[in-house]
Parts: sequence; structure tokens; C-alpha cells
Amino acid sequence: MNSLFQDDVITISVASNPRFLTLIRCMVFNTALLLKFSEKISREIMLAVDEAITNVIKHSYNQCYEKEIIVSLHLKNDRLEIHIRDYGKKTDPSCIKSRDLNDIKPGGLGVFFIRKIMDHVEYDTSPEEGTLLKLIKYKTDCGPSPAGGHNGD
Amino acid sequence: MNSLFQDDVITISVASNPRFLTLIRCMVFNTALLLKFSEKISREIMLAVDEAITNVIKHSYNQCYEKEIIVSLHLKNDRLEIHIRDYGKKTDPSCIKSRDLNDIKPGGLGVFFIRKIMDHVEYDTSPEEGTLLKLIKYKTDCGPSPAGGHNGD
Amino acid sequence: MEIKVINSNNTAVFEITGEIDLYNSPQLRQQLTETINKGLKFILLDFSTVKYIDSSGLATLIEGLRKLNKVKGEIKLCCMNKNIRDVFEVSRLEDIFAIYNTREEALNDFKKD
Amino acid sequence: MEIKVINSNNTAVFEITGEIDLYNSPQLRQQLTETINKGLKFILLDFSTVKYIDSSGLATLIEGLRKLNKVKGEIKLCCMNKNIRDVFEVSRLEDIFAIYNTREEALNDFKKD
Ligand SMILES: Nc1ncnc2c1ncn2[C@@H]1O[C@H](COP(=O)(O)OP(=O)(O)O)[C@@H](O)[C@H]1O
Ligand SMILES: Nc1ncnc2c1ncn2[C@@H]1O[C@H](COP(=O)(O)OP(=O)(O)O)[C@@H](O)[C@H]1O
Repeated sequence: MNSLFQDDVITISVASNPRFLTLIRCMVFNTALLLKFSEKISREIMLAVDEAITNVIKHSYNQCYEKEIIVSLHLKNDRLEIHIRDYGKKTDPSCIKSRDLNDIKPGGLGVFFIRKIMDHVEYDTSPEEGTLLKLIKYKTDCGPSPAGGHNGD
Repeated sequence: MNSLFQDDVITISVASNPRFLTLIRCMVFNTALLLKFSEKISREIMLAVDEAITNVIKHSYNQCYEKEIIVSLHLKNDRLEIHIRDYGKKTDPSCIKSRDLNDIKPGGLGVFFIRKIMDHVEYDTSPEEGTLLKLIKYKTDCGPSPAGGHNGD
Repeated sequence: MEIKVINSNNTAVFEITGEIDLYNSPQLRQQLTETINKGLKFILLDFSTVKYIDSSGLATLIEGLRKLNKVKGEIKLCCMNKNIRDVFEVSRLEDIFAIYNTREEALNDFKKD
Repeated sequence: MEIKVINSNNTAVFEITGEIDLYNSPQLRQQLTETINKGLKFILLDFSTVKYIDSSGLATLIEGLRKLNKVKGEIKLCCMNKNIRDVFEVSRLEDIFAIYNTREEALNDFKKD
């Protein structure tokens, strides 16, 4: 792999309607494959992004389906960086936690998947309106060591 | 089907690099399926959009892979409207013609597919920079009669 | 997503096709609730043609499991492909749900009396 | 897209996997050219695992056809799924290309002497 991808950004703007999740998924999955992630990892990245957008719809936008979500895919040689921008309710990032897996209850798995799968998860609430969620997945051997991989989880 | 789709627009911004065609295709195919086009028609719409973007890359941008293409999908109850915006070389739309199918040669099939598949094909060169290509596919029984369907071809 | 429900005695088999996400899981929830309310206590979800499931789908299944536990019913899953199985494994729901390779094995294992 | 080429005598079978579009067709063109330049005149393209083809792919095939015609060679296609077949039908390339259901039928039909 050479530096072909250095500056490529793909941007998708879509309404906060769950029916569009499937479109974002195919986009993310195929982008990960383009970057030569394995099919298994590509599938996981797709799941993490699905969960993140599901949370934007549920929590930032309170199930209001007509708001805007902007997903941008940053194709780098050593990683895929995904930004999810919403203009909804902000939350203190320290309150966004996955639940204990031993506590079997509906809900609370989304954040678990996101943190389990991605190498870097950062909720940036500094924009005047809404939140910018930054997700990063490194190519094998390019990222932080496994021990430090699931940051802050 | 009710009026759920009346105002939905999905926008994708991508570099004019052929490697991203596959991403646009999965997006368009799945959007057509969401609108309840059949799998066969959805596949055809995907081909038409692929051909249109291929032409933007080849002719408007002269195979320069770092330019911007914006694809917007307008989901209407009676139709799918697809806008392809480029900022490259304009061409007199009357020069954009498909070739005679009996003349077997490489090339010249892209415009044929676009016009054959879509109900409405309009090259709008009025923007100051570049071209806006508007493609429309009507749901069965909502569009113009088959005779008038392949406009201007 | 499409669900075909096949009832016989007090058992229901759900043949689910497609993706189970935030968009589709309400439909699965409703179908589960209806079936349980009808008094069917043994529910088998056939995942042969399920292509995708996320936490919204998993939450719906856990809800169904809880409801059935209350009425001494059972929920079983079968015929998952590797990708779906991975999601259950990672979330450690493999231990919570009774997962079978074939429909027959699952059906034979319902603890009816 | 991936191409596996299997050569035997003056025949080459291309096993193509994936999508043939503006991005991938240069690779197919190169493979065809190399094969023809090596002197192989009978080329069979096995489309079993081709998921998509657009006009860039078709143009590449027509180019190959022309090159082979010049050297009295032949190009044949086999094992297309319905979606791919539709593209050949609509563009009326069905009549130009020799299309077979199976690899065996195609191989047996090369007009070698
Ligand atoms: N984008 C978000 N904005 C605000 N709060 C969030 C967001 N994502 C997650 N949360 C919080 O984190 C909790 C855990 O999220 P998650 O694991 O996805 O489970 P669930 O959404 O099913 O509750 C949520 O209940 C919510 O309080
Ligand atoms: N977006 C475009 N901008 C400028 N010219 C175009 C565009 N699309 C098509 N054309 C013109 O129409 C012709 C036919 O296009 P097409 O059928 O796609 O075949 P090909 O691109 O293989 O020549 C092209 O050769 C070109 O001259």
C-alpha cells in the first residue's frame, strides 16, 4: 500500500432516521475493505459506526428523525478515521459508559461495542452546537499496542 | 407507501477517483431498495449512476482523480431523483450522445445505459462552474408512459 | 427485515430475513410480544437468513427472553452464520441464549412436558 | 477484482472475481493483452464470481475481442449470473460475444484445428 489514500475524505450527510442506517453501514464496510482491512474487521467497524449513529438518533436527537447527521470517512494509510457530527443535545462524555456485561438487561451494549472495536473513541463537545464523535481504527501493526488499544474503557 | 420520504435528501461528497465508484453504487442500490424499487430496477439505477460518474471522471475531470463529485439522492414518494454535481469542464449537452449499438466498438455505451434506464436525464450547465446532471427514475405507474420515458434519446 | 411466523401447538418458529437494527427491531419486538400474548411459550428464532444484528436487535432478544422467563417459556436461536455468531460471542450473550446449529436440535430441546 | 489465469496449450481461462468497472477494467485489459501477446489465442472468461460489470468492462471485452479476431483467435464467456446477463442483453452484446452456460461447453466449442 502506498500513500494513495493520504488525503481522501468521503462525506455523507443524512437525516437522523434509522431507516438510513443500512446505507451508512454499506458505505463504511466497503470503505474499510478498500483500505484493506479484513472482512471481519470491516464488519466490526461497520457495527461500531452503526452503534454510534444509533446513539446519536436515540440520545442526541431524542428519536427525532429529521435532524442532520454528517458522517465523514478519512482514509489514511495507517488507519480509518470516522467522524460523526450531530447538532443535538450534548452529554458529558464521562457519562457515556458501557454497561457491565454480567448485568443482563436490554440496552447498554452499543457503547460496549464501540469501545471494544475501535482503537480511539473521542466525544468532542467543544463545537458550539452538538457533538463531534471521532472514531479511529488502525491497520494491524500500525496502531497502539493491544493493551493500550481500547482507550479509556 | 405514505409520505415519509417527501423531503429526504442524502448527500455524498467524494473524490473523482474510480476506486470510490463501488461505494456510490452500494449507496444508490440500497437507496433504491429503500424506496421499494425492485431489485432489478435498483440494479439498473445503480448502473446508470455508475456510468454518469464514470463520465464525470473521464470527460469533465479528464481522469484527474482529486476533484470533487457531489452525489445527492432525493427520495420522493413517486421517484428517485439523483443529482451529480461536478466542477470540471462543461460540454454542450447536445454533444453527449450514445453510439449506435450496431457499431461495435469499445466505448460509447455509458450514455446509452443512462438514457435507456432513467426516465429523465438533464445536463444543467447553468452553474458558473461545472455541470449538474439530474437523473430521475419514477416508480412504476407514477412516471411518464413508457413511450415518453426515455426522454430525448 | 421480514419475519414469517410458523405456529404449531405452543411453539412458534420465526423465520427472520434481513438486518435487525434500530429501524427493524421494533417490528421484531412487536412480533415477539404478540406471540407471547397469544400464549405461545416456546419460541425459536431461525437466523438462517439474518444478515446483520446490532445492539438494538440484541436488546430486543433480551427483552423477549425476560418476558418468556416470567411465564416459564423458552426462547432459542438457531442457524446463525459466523458473522452473527461473532456478535453474540463478543457481547457474551452466547452464554445467555440457547443457540443451536439446526432447527431440529433446537426444537427437540424445548423443555415441554 | 481478482483474476486468476489458467493456461494450457494455446488456451487461457480467466477466473474473474468481483466487480469490473472503471477502476478495475485496466487490470483486465492488461491481463488480456499479456495473454494475447504470449500467443494464446483462445481465451475463456469465467464470470461465475463476477458481481458487476459496467460499460468500462464491456469496452475492455470488445477491445479483447477485436485483438483476438485479428490473430484468428477467439474469446468466449461463460457462467454469467442473471444480473450480468441482463447488461449484455440490454447493450445487445449478447449477439457479439459467444456466451455459454458452462465452462465445458465453452471449451469444447473453441474452433481449434
Ligand atoms: N451520543 C450520545 N449522546 C448522549 N448520550 C449517549 C450517547 N451515546 C450513549 N449515550 C449514553 O450512554 C448510555 C449507553 O449507551 P449504549 O451502550 O448505546 O446503550 P443504550 O443506548 O441502549 O442505552 C446511554 O444510555 C446514554 O445514556
Ligand atoms: N459528463 C460528460 N462530460 C462531457 N462529455 C461527456 C460526458 N458524458 C459523456 N460525454 C460525451 O459523450 C460521449 C459518449 O459517452 P459514453 O457513452 O459514456 O462513452 P465513452 O465515455 O466510453 O466515450 C463521450 O465520448 C463524451 O464525448
